[in-house]
Parts: sequence; structure tokens; C-alpha cells
Amino acid sequence: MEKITEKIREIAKLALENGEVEKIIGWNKGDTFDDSYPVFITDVDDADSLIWDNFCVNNLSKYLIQQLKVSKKIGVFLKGCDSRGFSQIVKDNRIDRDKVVIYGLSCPGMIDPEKVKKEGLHKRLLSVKRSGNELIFIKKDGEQKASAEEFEYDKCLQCRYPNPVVYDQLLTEPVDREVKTLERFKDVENLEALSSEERSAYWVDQFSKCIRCNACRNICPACSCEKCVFDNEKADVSGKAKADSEEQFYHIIRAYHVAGRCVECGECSRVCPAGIPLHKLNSKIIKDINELYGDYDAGVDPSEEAPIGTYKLDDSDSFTEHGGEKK
Amino acid sequence: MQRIGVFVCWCGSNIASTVDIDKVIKEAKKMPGVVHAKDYQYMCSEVGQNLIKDAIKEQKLDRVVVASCSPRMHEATFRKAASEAGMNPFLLEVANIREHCSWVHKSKEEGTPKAIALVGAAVAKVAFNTGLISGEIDVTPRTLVIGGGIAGLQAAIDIADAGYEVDIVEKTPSIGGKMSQIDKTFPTLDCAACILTPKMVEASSHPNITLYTYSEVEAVSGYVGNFEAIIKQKARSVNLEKCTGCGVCTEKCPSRKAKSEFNEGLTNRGAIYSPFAQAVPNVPVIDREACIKFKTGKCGICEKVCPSGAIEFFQEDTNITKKYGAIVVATGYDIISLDKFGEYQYGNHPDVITSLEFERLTNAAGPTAGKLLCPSDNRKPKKVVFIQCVGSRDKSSRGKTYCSKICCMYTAKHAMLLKDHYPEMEAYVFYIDVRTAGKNFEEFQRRAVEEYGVQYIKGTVGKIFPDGEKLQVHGVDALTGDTIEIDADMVVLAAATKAQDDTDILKRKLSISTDTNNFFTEAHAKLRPVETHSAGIYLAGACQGPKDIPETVAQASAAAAKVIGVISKTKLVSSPCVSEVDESICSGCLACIKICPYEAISSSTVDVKENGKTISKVVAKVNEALCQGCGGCTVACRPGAIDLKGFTNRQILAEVDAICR
Amino acid sequence: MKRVKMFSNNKSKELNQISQMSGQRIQDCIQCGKCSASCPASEGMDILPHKVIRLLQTGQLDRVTESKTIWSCASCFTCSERCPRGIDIAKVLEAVRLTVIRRTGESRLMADDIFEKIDDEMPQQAIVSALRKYNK
Amino acid sequence: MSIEAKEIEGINKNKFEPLIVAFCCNWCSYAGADLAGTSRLSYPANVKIIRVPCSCRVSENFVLRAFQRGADAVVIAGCHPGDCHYTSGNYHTRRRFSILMNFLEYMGIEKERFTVDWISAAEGHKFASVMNNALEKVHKLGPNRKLRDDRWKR
Repeated sequence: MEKITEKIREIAKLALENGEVEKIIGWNKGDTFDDSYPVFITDVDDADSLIWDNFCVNNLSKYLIQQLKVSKKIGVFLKGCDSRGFSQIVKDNRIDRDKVVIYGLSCPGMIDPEKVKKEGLHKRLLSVKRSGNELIFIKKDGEQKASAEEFEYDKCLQCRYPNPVVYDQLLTEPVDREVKTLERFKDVENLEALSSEERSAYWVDQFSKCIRCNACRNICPACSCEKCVFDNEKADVSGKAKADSEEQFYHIIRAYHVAGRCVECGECSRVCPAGIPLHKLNSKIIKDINELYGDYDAGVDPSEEAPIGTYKLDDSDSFTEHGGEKK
Repeated sequence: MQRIGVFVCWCGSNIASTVDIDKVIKEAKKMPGVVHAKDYQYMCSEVGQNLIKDAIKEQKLDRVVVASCSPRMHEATFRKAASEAGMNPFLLEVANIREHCSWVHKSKEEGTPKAIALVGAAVAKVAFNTGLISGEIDVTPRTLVIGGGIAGLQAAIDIADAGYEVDIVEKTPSIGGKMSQIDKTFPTLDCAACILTPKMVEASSHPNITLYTYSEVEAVSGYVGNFEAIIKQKARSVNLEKCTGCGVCTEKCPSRKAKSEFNEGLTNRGAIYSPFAQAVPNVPVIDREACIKFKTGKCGICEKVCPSGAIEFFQEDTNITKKYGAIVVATGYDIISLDKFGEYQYGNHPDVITSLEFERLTNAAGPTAGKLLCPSDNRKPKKVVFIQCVGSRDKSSRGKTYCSKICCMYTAKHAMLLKDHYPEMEAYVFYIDVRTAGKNFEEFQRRAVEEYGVQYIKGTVGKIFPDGEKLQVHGVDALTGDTIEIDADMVVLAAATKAQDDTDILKRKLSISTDTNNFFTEAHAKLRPVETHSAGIYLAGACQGPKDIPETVAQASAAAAKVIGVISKTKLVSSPCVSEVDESICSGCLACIKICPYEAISSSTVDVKENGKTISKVVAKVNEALCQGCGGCTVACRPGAIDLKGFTNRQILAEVDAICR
Repeated sequence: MKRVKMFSNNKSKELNQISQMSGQRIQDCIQCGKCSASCPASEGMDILPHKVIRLLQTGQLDRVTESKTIWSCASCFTCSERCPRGIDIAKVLEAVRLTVIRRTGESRLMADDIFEKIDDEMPQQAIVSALRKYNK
Repeated sequence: MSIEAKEIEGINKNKFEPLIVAFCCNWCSYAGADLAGTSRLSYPANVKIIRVPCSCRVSENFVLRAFQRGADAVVIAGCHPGDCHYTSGNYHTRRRFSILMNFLEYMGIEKERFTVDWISAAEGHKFASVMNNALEKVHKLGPNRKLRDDRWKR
């Protein structure tokens, strides 16, 4: 990863110097081992602060919407999941593909600091290095090795697109990953198996934690509206009172709005300060869409038509009692 | 605060018997914004309307709710009254307390609270109504007729006679359509050519009609009054002006392998050909796939023999763009392929033919000069079996579920003509039902049986076996229960009619709909039979469903009348209940464009101020003339930037809230 | 079941005779079934009257002549009265009966035979009409 | 209808009186409801109809709001597929609400509380039977508490 960090810095410098791009969006390292935060760089000298490590989990694609309003051309580093988000944003007509230079990064899987903390490894931890499937925890008092799989984000363990689906330049060797597809909708199936009372109780409990901080909305590459419907007074659904029904309304509508557009980056659940498993909402819809209208992965093939907003004459009437009534 | 007036109609006892009107009035007065509430026996009567008008003026009402029958009944009446009183008509809402309340509920205990709830919903909605102003659209007084068969010709001539320009676009090299292939017409046995050719000539010589033969409609955009069509004129390779129609080229053409479409493949034609002698325009075309010159570069005999130098191998397809106020779709029908009907041996035995082929075989201008001869060996047939409903009324995948409508009559015609020319021949007709609903139709069919001795057998044919030069036809007489065997010389199949294969393509170009059988759908089966759901596009003839000539002509004239109704106006009024984009909220994702069935939404770039900076952004833009107000886009729009006037998000939510109160 | 061969000249001579004798146009029948529906004697018939007409239309005279129907007909003329196509079915049946009689040549009633037919049961009217009918 | 009859017999103030909000497209289902009226077919007064131009005008917001504000069931009715006045609106309805219906079920709202059906302008009988069915199901389930906004008293 260090090598790639070098490469990133080199490329950023070059691109800024020869004016290929006006701005670079990448990651910087903060004070703690797990703090890899997004930065916007316009100055060639700042390029040396760019990094690529096990904590570059932030999806940089969404920043493009705002940044492209003020910049003509931007270079951005995108992982597999980020690239799907990027494609979706392009598909939603929110940015111009030609204004972006994508430096693709194949992602070995990002490390979940929570899992590190749980194992107590964060104490006196300086940094975490990765070599193949092995993690090396470099501490003030020495090194400790462990299997990477134990510390990766859950969503990374299920990642089906570790390699970018769209890029101008790929900076890494493609990653091969074994995916347990059977596991993909396990969370959803577990919930589906419950009674409606139990499910209702589960979600009421989850949503009661919501503080309407809008982090899920802000991070989501499919939530790309200029002004969210919940901020649009004319739509008359902008209630934000601390009432259970308002939160439920918000999350149902948000999940429904990203139906057919969710790229499964899992960022909504990651950023939620209340720890609501928001991705379970999106997974359910993806599962249903796949079952009803055929497998579809948002943000992979831009030429493929999204399942919502289109129709087939022989779609089933899943809701009528007589089943697929075809006239 | 608004000044809302509520008017409750008794509808005699229709409403008053199950709704406590006094109580509704009392409750209505308590509703937010209501300043006036009044009831009357018949609100739609002149007295009732005056009650509303006077109250609008005297009480200075700015919004009105009428609780009465269905808005589908009298919304227009009341809105007109409101507008006569100086109020914007779209500030009036109707609460349906008759069809949806008093008529379905049995007692006042049920009816009254529901009526109050419905009035409450209407009051809540009307509070958010805004005055809407209908737009005006210019009208191009020219009409596009797609299809040059009898339907298209009749519609075009009627419109042209009214003084408006018409363009006919015909796919094949000549106008005339299916009717030109037909020998005689039922029930009068007029010769088809004798009644059709004058119409063809009239169309071609009419100063208001322009023919585009060998052409197809490539694309259509726009809306009623302002359509724009791209017409692709296929390369004819013969100059329309120079050609005199002498026919030397068609005689000398050495290529004779192409099947004649006009003669249903019973004869061959040259690569340069005129489909039939009376073709209009009487200018041949070169079938480039069959032409030796185009295939090998050598030949060019037609060019050498042409006395007027009209052969132009260099011609290319050209696109013509023209504007139209209205469109008539008259693309006609086709007959199904009989591949799946192996039991009838069609395609295996030359003496098993379709009815359309039979028409050609009995036509004086046909391949046998009107003599009925077996295609296999040119002998005169002695026994001819006609089989009806080949693929019609067939629920299996082989056929069509509907009745093809014309077969009973043309089969009777065929059998009658046969017996008329050759009384010694025997004619048998297998039928499932004989359907002769039409003026003089029953009498016609009975004449075939009673005067000409055509043997009608109720039942159908199971199998046909070739047997020497004969065809063994195995059928059943369902009336006697006997199985039947006929050694026929010729079998004529009344193949089911079907919609043209390219219906789907044209449907998408025109944004009109088709039914399960792929025929174009009329706007209303009874009351709007020639309109489509797209304003300004009309249907004529068999493209809407199986039809005979009299019906086709009647529908064509009806479509013409509808067209004239549109293009005779200088301005059209458009419904103001259309979608509207709030550019400040629109993200420009354009999800709405994909939903819109009318292509009424496009993208446009606007400059907006954001954080003090002017930036340009893409937003959706609604063409109000194209928008029909379905509201699909409003739901596709995630941020709620598009709203539908007259049915805004606020209005509907207000109704929901009021109902739940 | 044997397949019936169809010819338009099946038994044409006798069929023409039936048409001539009855003066009725069998081909006018549209098989609505009114005759059979109205017939008071239909219970004893093996082939209903409308089917008789159909069999005549298709030239299957033998099946008609072999049937009980023609002899069960009471000649009440209800069928003829009600036929929407104006066919006097009773007359057609009569013609069939006559055809049978002529074919066999054994059913004649001679004046001399009358005396032995007279008994208490037989109405005299029947004998008179039988003579009128069968002495030709 | 049996339910309705029972309701009338004993008017009990404490008894559960469900509320059904029905969104009907103007061209087919609303006209079907009109026909049910014209034919004097009875269906329960608990059904309140909101007219929309097309079933595709019904936003998920409307459905949720109805549940929030106290509806015990929501019905959406449009033209039969293929018969849409606007050619394709109901095809979109079909997809959108297939997804929403499953999703609401996933959120714990009983499937029976949400009905989508096709009712043509000629199907007055179907209109009445769809409404009667919806009510029957709601009666079995009892009042809806899920998604309800407690501040909103019906």
C-alpha cells in the first residue's frame, strides 16, 4: 500500500502540474491510526500528504457533485464500491463524466476500527499494515499479526466489486476476492422470517434511535438531489419532529427513493451515529427487484436500464390476489 | 384566510334520502376557510347555478366546493358557472356525494358522516387550489395520413375537400392498399377496382393532396396542432416527373425471380416493376435486392430502353421534415401466417390457397386472367372447399382470439362468384358460425346458399390429404354429427386478419397504444371510436380492428371530421392541469423524462445563483402543450420538484389529512 | 364411424322429387330448430325434424326414409306455421313419405281394401283421408 | 357486505370503525366507483375515495401519510394494464407498488392493509368487491397502529 501511496502522490502532482486537472480528491492521514479523511487538493505541494491505507473507506465520488460546480476538471481516487457510486451519479445526470479523471484503486477490503477496538488492539497502536491476507498491527511496543478477514468491515467481506467498474487509469493490480453470495441477503431473510409484529417492533426500535442528523443522506451516492424532498416545503412531507412516525416516514421514503439506484456501498450504516442497520432496508429492495425484474446491480453497467422508472408489459401483478393478471 | 363557499345538492331525493343535508351544511360551516354554505334541490339547474354565481359575487367567495354528483358528470358545468361569475374555474372542486356516497349507502347514519368527510376533503383541497389559465396553441392546418389504402384515401379526400392540405404516406410503390387486390366487393358485387381507382385518381390529382409513395414515417414529434414528422422517401430509382409510365422497362427487365406482392406471390415480377396496371403513381420502382444492376453492376437494360431517361440508379433515400396539425393512422391489416396450420397443407400443396390468393385467381387482371384454375396443373377445379375461421376465434398460440369479421362475407362472395361463373362446380363452405351483421349481408349470404346452392357445413376441417391430383378433405357436419369426406380440387383458407407487423414501431413513434391483439386502441370503445389517447391522432380502418370496406370508409370519414374539427381552428385551448417544474429544487436527474409517455419533458440549462455565484445547471422542462397531465413524473421526481397543477402534492395530501381527521 | 362422402348430386333425383312434390326449398333452412322445438310429436322421433331437413340438405335421404320420424309426424302443421324461413316442413315430410311409398310400391290403399279396415277403433275420417292419400 | 350489514344493526360507538383511503384514477377506477354508485351496489362507507388523474400519480408519500394519519388500509386502483388512458402510467404503478408493498411488509405492516388492483370503468361490481374485501381484511387485523403519528387523533 505504501507503493501505491507513492504512486498516488506522483500522479496527483503530475496531473496538477500539467493542468490536466484543477483539483484532486483523495485521502489524508489524521492523528489516530484509523483517521483517513477526504481532502481536496489544488496545490501541487499538498500532494505529498495524500495516502492510501487500510482506512480509506470514505467514498469520494459524492464530493464531485459539489466540487464540479466550481471546478472544471477534477481527479479522484475511487475504489470498487466508490466507482459504482460514481457511475450511479453519472447515470443520475448529476455530474459530467468528461470532467472527471478517475484513478482506480482495487480494494483489498477496509479495516473496521470498531473491530480493532473490540479486540483491544487499538491501545498504543501507531498504524496498521497489510500484506496479503495478513494484518500487521504496529504498536509502540512492537508488532502483532492477525488475519485481515477478522478485522474487515462486514460490508467489505461481502463485496462483489473490489475492482473499479470505471476508471481512466488503474493504479493497482486487480484484486481477486472470494464472495459468499449466499450470504448476501441473509440479514434480509432473517428479518423476513419474523412475524410482522416482530418486524415492526424491530424497526420501531431501530428508528427510535434516529436523530435525523442526515448523515446517511449526505454520504449516500444515490441520494444526490439538489434539495431533498424532506427539505422541500412544497412537498409537504418535511416534518422533522421527534416523533416515531416522522423517522419511520423518512427512512422508508429514503430507502424507496434509492430503490434501483443503491450501489450497496454500505456507507449509510457505517456513518449512522446511532448504529441503525440502514443497509438492511436497501438490501430488501434489491432482493425484491432481483426476484421480480431480474438481477440488477446499480452503477455497474450504465447502459443497462434501471428497474424503477421503466416497465415490461408482462411484469407480474404481485399484489393482486389473482396473481399476474394479464389482459 | 380563504373565503370558501360550500354548496350541497339534494339531487332531488337521490342524495337527500340518505344524507342529512342540514347536518352537512352545519358541519361544512365549521370547516376551515368556509364562510358560506347553502343547499338546493338541483344545483345543476339554472336556479342552482345562479345560487352559486350570486354567492360568489355577494359573499366575495374566492373558492367553491359543490357537493353533488360525480365530477365526471357536472364538474364542467359548475366550473363554467363559476367562471361566468368572474371566478377562475379551477378554484372550484366537486365533492362526489352521490355516486360515491348516497347511492352506495343505505342509511343516513352511514351516508351523512361520509358526505361530511368528502366535503371536508374537497374543502381541504380547494384551499390549495390556484387559478389556472388554459394555454393556447397554434395549429398547422395540414394533416398527415399514414397509409394509402381505402381508409387513408377516404380520410385524405374528405379533409382535402374541406380545403385543407393533406399528405399521404404510403409504404408500397402505389396507393390503393388491400382493396386494390380484391376482385369484387360484398354485398353488392361491385368490382373493387371500379370503385377504388376513381378514388386513387382523385387523391393523386387533388390540389390539396400530396402523395408520398414508397415512403415511411421515420419519426414523429410534437403535439396536437404542431406535429413534426420526418418522412423517409425510399430511393425509387425512377424519376417521378420524367417517367411516363409506358412500361417498357418493366417488360424488358431480365430479372424475373422476385415474387409479385400484388399477386400474393402467385406470379413473378421484374426487378423494376409497377405493382399493378392501375398503380398510382404509375411510375415503377427498382427493387434493389432483385436488380442485377445493383447486385452485379452489369445490366442497366431499363436505363437503355427508357425513352424518357427517367431511370436514376443514383437516387438515395431522402428524409423530408414537415409540420402537421393532425395525424390519421390508416395502416390497415395483414393476414396471419399459416405455417402452424399443418393440417391444411398450405404451402405444401399448391391447390391450397388463401382467400386473398383466390381473389387474385378470379380477378380479370390476375395471373389467370380471371379464369379459376388450379395452381398445380392449371386444370379447372370441380369441387372447391372453403374453410372459414382459419386462425380466427382461436385461443391457442396459432391463431387470434377475435373474429376476423370479414371472412364470412367474402367467403360467401367467393362461393357465389364461383357458382355464378361455373355453375357446374361444387362449392362447400366449412363454418363455425356465419356472422352476417351488416346491411344486406344476411340476404347476401343466404343467396349463396339458396340461389347458388353453395353447401354450407357447420363444422371445421380436421385434415387435408393430397390424393393424386385431388385433396381429401376430412371434416365434420356438427349439425348431423357426421364426419365428412370431400375429394376437392381446391381448398381456400380464410386466414385470420391481424395487425400489421410494424404496429409496435409506429405505436412508439406516435406514442399511442395498442390492445392485446396489437390493433391500435381507440380512446373510448363507444363514444370516441376514432380518437386515440393522444390528442390530434386519429384512427381509420382495419388498423384499429378487423373491418370491412363500408365500415372502414365510415370510420375514415369520421376521422376526417375529427381532423377538420382540429385544423379548422386557428388556436387550440390546452388543459392547464399540466406538470410544472420548480427549477430551484430540480436536480436535473431527468428521471421524469423516462416516465413521460408523451415526451413532454426535455432538459434545459438555466443559470441559477448558488452561494452568491452564478452557475448553470440542467433542469427538466415541461412542454405544456404536450403534457396530458397524468402526473407520472411527479412521483418519479424524488425531491418533489415537479408538481401537477390541479392535483398538487399539497392538494392530495390535504385531502388525505382531511379524510383521516 | 364411417365418413360420409359429400357430393352435391347425392340422390339428386329423389331429392328433386321431394322438392317438387312439397314445393319447398330445403336449402332455405338455416337450422334454427324452431320446428323441432315446436313439434308435439317429437318424443316419438329418432331424428328431430330440423335434422331431417339437414340430412336432406346434405343428400342423406336414406337416413331419413329409414327413420321413425316420418311416421311419427302427426301432420299438425305447427312446424310449418312457426318456421321463420317459411318452409312448410310438414309438406316436406309428407313428400318424404310419398317417396317411400312410391319406392316400395306396397303401401297403396285400394278402394276394395277399405271394407276390411273398418272397425270401431278407426275413425272413418282417417280411412277417407288414407284413401285420398294412398290410392295414387 | 355482510360486515356492513352488521355494522348498521348495532351502532356501537366503541366498535372498530376502520378507515380506508382509496386512490382512484380518473379514467377507469373512479368511473368504476361511479358505476358502482349508479348500479346501487353497496360497499362500506368506511371507504373514502381520492381522485387522481392516473394511478401513477399516487406517490408513496400519500400512502405513508394516510397510514400515519390514521388510515387502516390504503387502496390504489387504476386501469387494467394495457388500458391506461395515458398509455403506460399503470405499468409504472405496478412496479412501484410491487416494491413498496413488499417493503412495507418488511417494515412490519401487514400486506392486507395495502391493496393495489385494476378496476375498469365498466367494473362497478369489481369496485364494490375490492372495497368489501379490503374492509373484511382490515376487520380481521384490527386497527392499524404501525406508522401512526400519535399526535394525530382520528
